[in-house]
Amino acid sequence: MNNVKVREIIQNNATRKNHRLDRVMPTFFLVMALLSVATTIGIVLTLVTDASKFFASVPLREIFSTKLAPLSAQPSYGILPLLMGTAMTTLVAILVAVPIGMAAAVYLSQFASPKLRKVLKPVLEVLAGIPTIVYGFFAYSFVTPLLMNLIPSLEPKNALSPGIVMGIMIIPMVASLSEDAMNAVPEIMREGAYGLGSTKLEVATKVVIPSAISGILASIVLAVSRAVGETMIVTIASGSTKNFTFDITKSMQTMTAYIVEFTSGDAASGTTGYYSLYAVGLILFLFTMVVNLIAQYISKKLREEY
Amino acid sequence: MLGVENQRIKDNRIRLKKAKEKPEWTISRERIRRRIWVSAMAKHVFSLAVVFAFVVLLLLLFNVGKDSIGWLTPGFLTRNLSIFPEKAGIWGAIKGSVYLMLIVIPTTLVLGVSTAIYLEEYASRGKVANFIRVNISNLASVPSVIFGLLGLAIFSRFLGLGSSILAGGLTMSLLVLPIVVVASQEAVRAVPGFLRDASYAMGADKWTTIRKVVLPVALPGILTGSILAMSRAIGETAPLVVLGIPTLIRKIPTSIMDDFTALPIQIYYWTLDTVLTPEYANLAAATIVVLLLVLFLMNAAAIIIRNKFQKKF
Amino acid sequence: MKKDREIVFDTKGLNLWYGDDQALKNIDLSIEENQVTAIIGPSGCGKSTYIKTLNRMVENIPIVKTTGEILYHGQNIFDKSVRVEELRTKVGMVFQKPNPFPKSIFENVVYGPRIHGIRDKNLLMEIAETSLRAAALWDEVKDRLNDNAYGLSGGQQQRLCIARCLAVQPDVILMDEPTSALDPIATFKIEELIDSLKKDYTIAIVTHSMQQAARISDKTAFFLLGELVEFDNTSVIFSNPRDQRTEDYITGRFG
Amino acid sequence: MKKDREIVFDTKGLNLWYGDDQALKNIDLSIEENQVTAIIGPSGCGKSTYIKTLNRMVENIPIVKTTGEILYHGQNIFDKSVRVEELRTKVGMVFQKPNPFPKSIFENVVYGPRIHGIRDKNLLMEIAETSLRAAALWDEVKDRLNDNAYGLSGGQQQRLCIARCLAVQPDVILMDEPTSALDPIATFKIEELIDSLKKDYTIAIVTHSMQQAARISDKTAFFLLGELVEFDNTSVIFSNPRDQRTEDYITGRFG
Amino acid sequence: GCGTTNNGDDNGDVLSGTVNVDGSGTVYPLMAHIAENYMTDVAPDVSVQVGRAGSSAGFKMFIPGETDLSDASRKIKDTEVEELAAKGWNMDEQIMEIKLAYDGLTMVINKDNDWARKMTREEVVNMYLSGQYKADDKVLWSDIRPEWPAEEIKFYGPNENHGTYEFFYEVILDEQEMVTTAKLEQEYSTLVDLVSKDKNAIAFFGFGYYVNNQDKLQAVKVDFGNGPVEPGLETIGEDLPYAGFTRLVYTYLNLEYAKEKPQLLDFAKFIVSEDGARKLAGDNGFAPLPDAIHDDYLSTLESIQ
Ligand SMILES: Nc1ncnc2c1ncn2[C@@H]1O[C@H](COP(=O)(O)OP(=O)(O)OP(=O)(O)O)[C@@H](O)[C@H]1O
Ligand SMILES: Nc1ncnc2c1ncn2[C@@H]1O[C@H](COP(=O)(O)OP(=O)(O)OP(=O)(O)O)[C@@H](O)[C@H]1O
Ligand SMILES: [Mg+2]
Ligand SMILES: [Mg+2]
Ligand SMILES: O=P([O-])([O-])[O-]
Repeated sequence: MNNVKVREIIQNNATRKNHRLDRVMPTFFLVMALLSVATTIGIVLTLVTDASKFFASVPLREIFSTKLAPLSAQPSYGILPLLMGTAMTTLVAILVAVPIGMAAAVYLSQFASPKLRKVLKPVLEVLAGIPTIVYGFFAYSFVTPLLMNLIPSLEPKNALSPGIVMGIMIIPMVASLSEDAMNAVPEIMREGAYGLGSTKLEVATKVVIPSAISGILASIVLAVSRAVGETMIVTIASGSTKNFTFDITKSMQTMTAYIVEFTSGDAASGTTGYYSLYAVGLILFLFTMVVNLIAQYISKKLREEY
Repeated sequence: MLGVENQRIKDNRIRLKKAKEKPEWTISRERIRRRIWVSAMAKHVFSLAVVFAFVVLLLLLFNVGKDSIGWLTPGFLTRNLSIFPEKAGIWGAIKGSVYLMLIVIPTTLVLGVSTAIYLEEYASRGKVANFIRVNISNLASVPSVIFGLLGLAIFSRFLGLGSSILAGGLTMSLLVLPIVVVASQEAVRAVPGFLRDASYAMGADKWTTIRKVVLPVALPGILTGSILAMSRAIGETAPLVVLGIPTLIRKIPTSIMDDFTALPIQIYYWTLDTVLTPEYANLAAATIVVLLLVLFLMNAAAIIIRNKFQKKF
Repeated sequence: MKKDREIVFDTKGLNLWYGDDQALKNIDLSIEENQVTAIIGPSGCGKSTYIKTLNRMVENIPIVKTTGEILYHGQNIFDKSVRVEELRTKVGMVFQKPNPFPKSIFENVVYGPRIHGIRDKNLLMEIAETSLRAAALWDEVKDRLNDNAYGLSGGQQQRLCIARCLAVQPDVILMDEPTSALDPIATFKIEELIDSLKKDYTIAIVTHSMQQAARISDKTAFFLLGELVEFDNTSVIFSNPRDQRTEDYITGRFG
Repeated sequence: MKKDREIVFDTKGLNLWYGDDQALKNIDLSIEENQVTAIIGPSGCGKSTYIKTLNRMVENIPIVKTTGEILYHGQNIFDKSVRVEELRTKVGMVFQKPNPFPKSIFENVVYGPRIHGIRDKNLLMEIAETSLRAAALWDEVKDRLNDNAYGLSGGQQQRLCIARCLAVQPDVILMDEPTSALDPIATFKIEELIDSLKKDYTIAIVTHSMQQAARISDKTAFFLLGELVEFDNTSVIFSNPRDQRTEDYITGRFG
Repeated sequence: GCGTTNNGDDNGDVLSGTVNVDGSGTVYPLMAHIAENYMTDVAPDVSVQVGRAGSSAGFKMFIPGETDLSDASRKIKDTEVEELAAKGWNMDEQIMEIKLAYDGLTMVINKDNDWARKMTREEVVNMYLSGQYKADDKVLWSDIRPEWPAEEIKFYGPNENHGTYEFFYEVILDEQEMVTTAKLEQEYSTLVDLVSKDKNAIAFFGFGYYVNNQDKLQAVKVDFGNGPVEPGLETIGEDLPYAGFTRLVYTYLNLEYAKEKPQLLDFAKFIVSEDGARKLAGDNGFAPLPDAIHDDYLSTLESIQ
């Protein structure tokens, strides 16, 4: 047959082929990868340049004050109200998400049959896929009115309702990451506990959770970072009052909501107010970055454990 | 032979120090029963957590669904925006969202898949790769509103793109890029080494192997991850608000340089403007239903792709 | 050996399926008090499955189905009235790979007593000491009871698991290849330990090593493809087996 | 067998390290044209490593270092001027586990011709048929060339891999335990195939089964701990080995 | 938005391109209505984009040319005129001030509030003045009239982005400091919500936001000396009973841009035409201006080629 011919064509082509693309592609992919990374650099550069203008023009004592009134005739740029608003909504969210998320994780990993788990997990994850604007609408049009019936002193804009809804939003995250950590506990460890006559609950609380604790902590840390960065729910449901208070029934503004309020109101460049956006953004960025690094460190330690 | 073995053990038998008396305690059956009961109760209590999540989900859907009844008409989908609730439609917002995706999809796919291939195929170890990897994972946790600020400073103002579709699309692309990178990395990593070996052994060079073997096999995984990333992008609001999308915009966009509105933006403004016109709440709810349906379809597509192409090698 | 010992476990017509695959076929086997019963057979023949059925650990795998009965001191362990937690307290288990909890040595040993509601520090300490002594580990760890158990060597970890098992004063100890992950010296220590434990406990041990079975057991059961081929005194099995397959196996002709 | 055949691969003083572990020690071995050369030896002795060195696949593992030379038709394959892609086109390889691409049967066979620039549909079809025939698979698959290759049985998959390898008309075929994942019938077919291929190709085959080596090979090389202990005609190796270690191995005294 | 790009093409009758409007939230409903009618009835190919960042925020974008028209619920300030001049725009020659309609500043309280339905102008001013009743500004209703409940008043209002705030602060309070307990919000929706859900709340904003929410709020009848007056389309305006709290709302146009952008000029003409502000004012809670004023504007605009 054509064997000889085919061999000739192929050998000729193989000899002649210069593999130019093969030599170019690594560079192309590296450039693309570096472009992706350029985003981080872009973020850092924009935040730092504009934030530095803010820090240059506002005294530190004012920044760490409780009075935030960027628009008034005598503007004041105290960041504490925003930190408080962020802290309070996040705290509420964590108080909702951690117990419920953990309970769901324990249920899924210890009690639910594999079949049930296969059904439940994706449905739980639906909650994580709902856009935050929808949660915002839900908080504003459903949860707040509901809560106002229970707590008469609740203001129509408050830190409680968005906190709760934010907590609901991050339940799947806590549940799924914690469950992964629990499933990573070797079966043989569980068997050891069962072999001593432990109940399922005892296996969960005395062996599985303590062994998976770093993974669980990592999930909580990531949940905190998520809650701190969440924007639309708080923008819609917690108002824009720059309150410095521990009272979660009151309206408060978070760092993220401040950014949204300010850009939708007055984003004219060149003013101290405009730069204050980037200062708040920088703080937010640094915070989530540090938190993420902590989570990575913790879960890396987890991987080393067994 | 056997006897000898046993003898050896007997000779070497360790003399246990005569333990003191056996410690005095007994196992109470009553207590065992109680422990079992507690565990069974705990199961129910913990299952409530899952039930709670379900209830919330249903409440949310019910709440939105009930408000949208009567408003979610074919006309609502095809009409243009209007300040009059009866006349308002979301055609412009739908088109805006679609245009947005038309920018996000190619940019994230090219950047994301390339980055993943670089990390997995060319530089799995090494400082540069590690730096990129840490970076990507950090980027994934940056709040979306920060991407809005980035877009505002760089795309809107520095490059002068204003609040155009291009500016919004690029901002959104950066936001979901980490998701695409991570999903693609996983997909590429899941391609078994023996397939690569088979290709190399045929005299294929690396790029040919990637193009003809690795990418086709990884494609379902990449697609699944990308669809999930797109469904994130389609629902994101904060970055667009920060870019300064105008409140009332009736012109249907025709090019990527046009100003635009998108589904989530419309939900946001209508929610705020319930004060001007109470029926805006119904418009917001109807838009949410549309958005959720789109997301549902996208997720279903992702699941179908994943199941259909799940290969066992 | 012919004296009438009490029968601790009496297995009657036991069948077990993983889904549709039958892993145990009509097993009849009785385990006697204060004896070491060895279970041998080639890989996959159902040794682990059988021993895990005795404390119903096998039920943790959802697809498992069983028929037949296992009488534990005359009581069928599959009875509704039997609670696995209680059964497992009386029937302790030691696994192939040492599996201490990631806690201190002390906490490992007193895990069982603790879940049974013992809070008294002194009593716990006493239990820990007795159990560790009985597991021939006391001298090696008495000065570092609060160290993490994972700091111990493999052989020490395995003895710790035995001590942990002894701490709840079980009646029977099941062991699934307890020395297969250990070096010869650690293995020797465990074997010595098993010999010393049998005056107080009934022991069933799965082993891959025929030498080990010959050295330490009183009775030996030979499994093949889910069936119990032969069960007799160890000396009989190794010197004068009745079944050809047993002979083929112990002379190394397969497996 | 004593005629002067051309030497296809001439290995001279080959050493190979994985990091600091030396896996091949000073190997001298020549593979002759149109012969089946079998490589045998206990697990971990370096058989796979050696055969993968012949088409430089071993270099895909970054930590590998080599010294010495391998002449392929007189040309040192480690020379800078040699491109691995070209070498591998001439020196095909079949792996232990069948590894077809998740594509159609047809696309699997024409993968090589395609990447080497053949586009003509008719020619590709012709190549596919010739190769599948040569691999004794044509009759079984000719009606379902567009079905996914993973629908084939293990033995068919392996023959498909051989066909894929034949499609680029290589000069040498390297096989690394090509039948170890297959049942006896599939194994027999592959062995027949190898026998029929050797008139056109030079074949080097790694095998765990001494019987297989004896059945199909002309020459046999026995490796031990990275060394080439003995290399001779297969008949000599199996009937009258010179080295005591070879004898011990083929009589089953170790390994 | 990027207002100065996208010039419509001059050839042909069909206008296209974009017009960017931003500024007052009070004016927003009116301007949005005008824009929608313009796009539906007059020039379907023109895209008029209306924002509502607030009057002050609007000027900050108008001055550097980021917007074409700047709505305001107060007159442009001297400082803003100076900033325009610094950019080369002379207020008298290049910037056209268009008065759109009259708005009545409305004090709103909760529906359940059955005591403060009528107040005098002095009472309204005094209650909002810092230090008037209490050093810490925690004012009780009973501080104003002893027979009113001894519960703390919750003061609300739009924030400093808004012309309404500045009108209240500069004109009503005569630039005296406002109670520090007042909470100022960006979104009018928030204010409506806050007041509708709190018995002790009081807020101020344009009449338009009140008419649209009469079911949730009630307006305080203010006594300017001749008995309590309810704000309404018949009472708002110069020389009318609610004149005390009446103000003009404006939009500002840069004529230089209008010369370059035919669609902008055309839209501006539409605003002051018979189909524009004067027709739509009432629907949106504004009192229309006398026709003559808008006819004047129209002829000015028509004189631009
Ligand atoms: N979890 C499981 N699910 C399904 N089948 C199982 C499972 N565990 C064991 N089997 C099957 O049951 C049979 C007996 O397994 P078992 O583990 O009891 O064997 P073994 O004698 O202990 O073997 P080894 O010596 O390798 O430990 C085997 O065929 C095995 O494949
Ligand atoms: N990728 C690798 N990295 C490090 N060491 C390796 C690697 N692959 C093989 N080795 C080592 O090189 C030696 C030879 O391995 P090789 O796979 O060539 O043995 P083999 O004879 O093919 O064995 P088998 O019959 O089990 O396939 C072994 O000691 C092995 O541990
Ligand atoms: Mg086993
Ligand atoms: Mg090998
Ligand atoms: O939004 P304002 O009308 O108050 O500027």
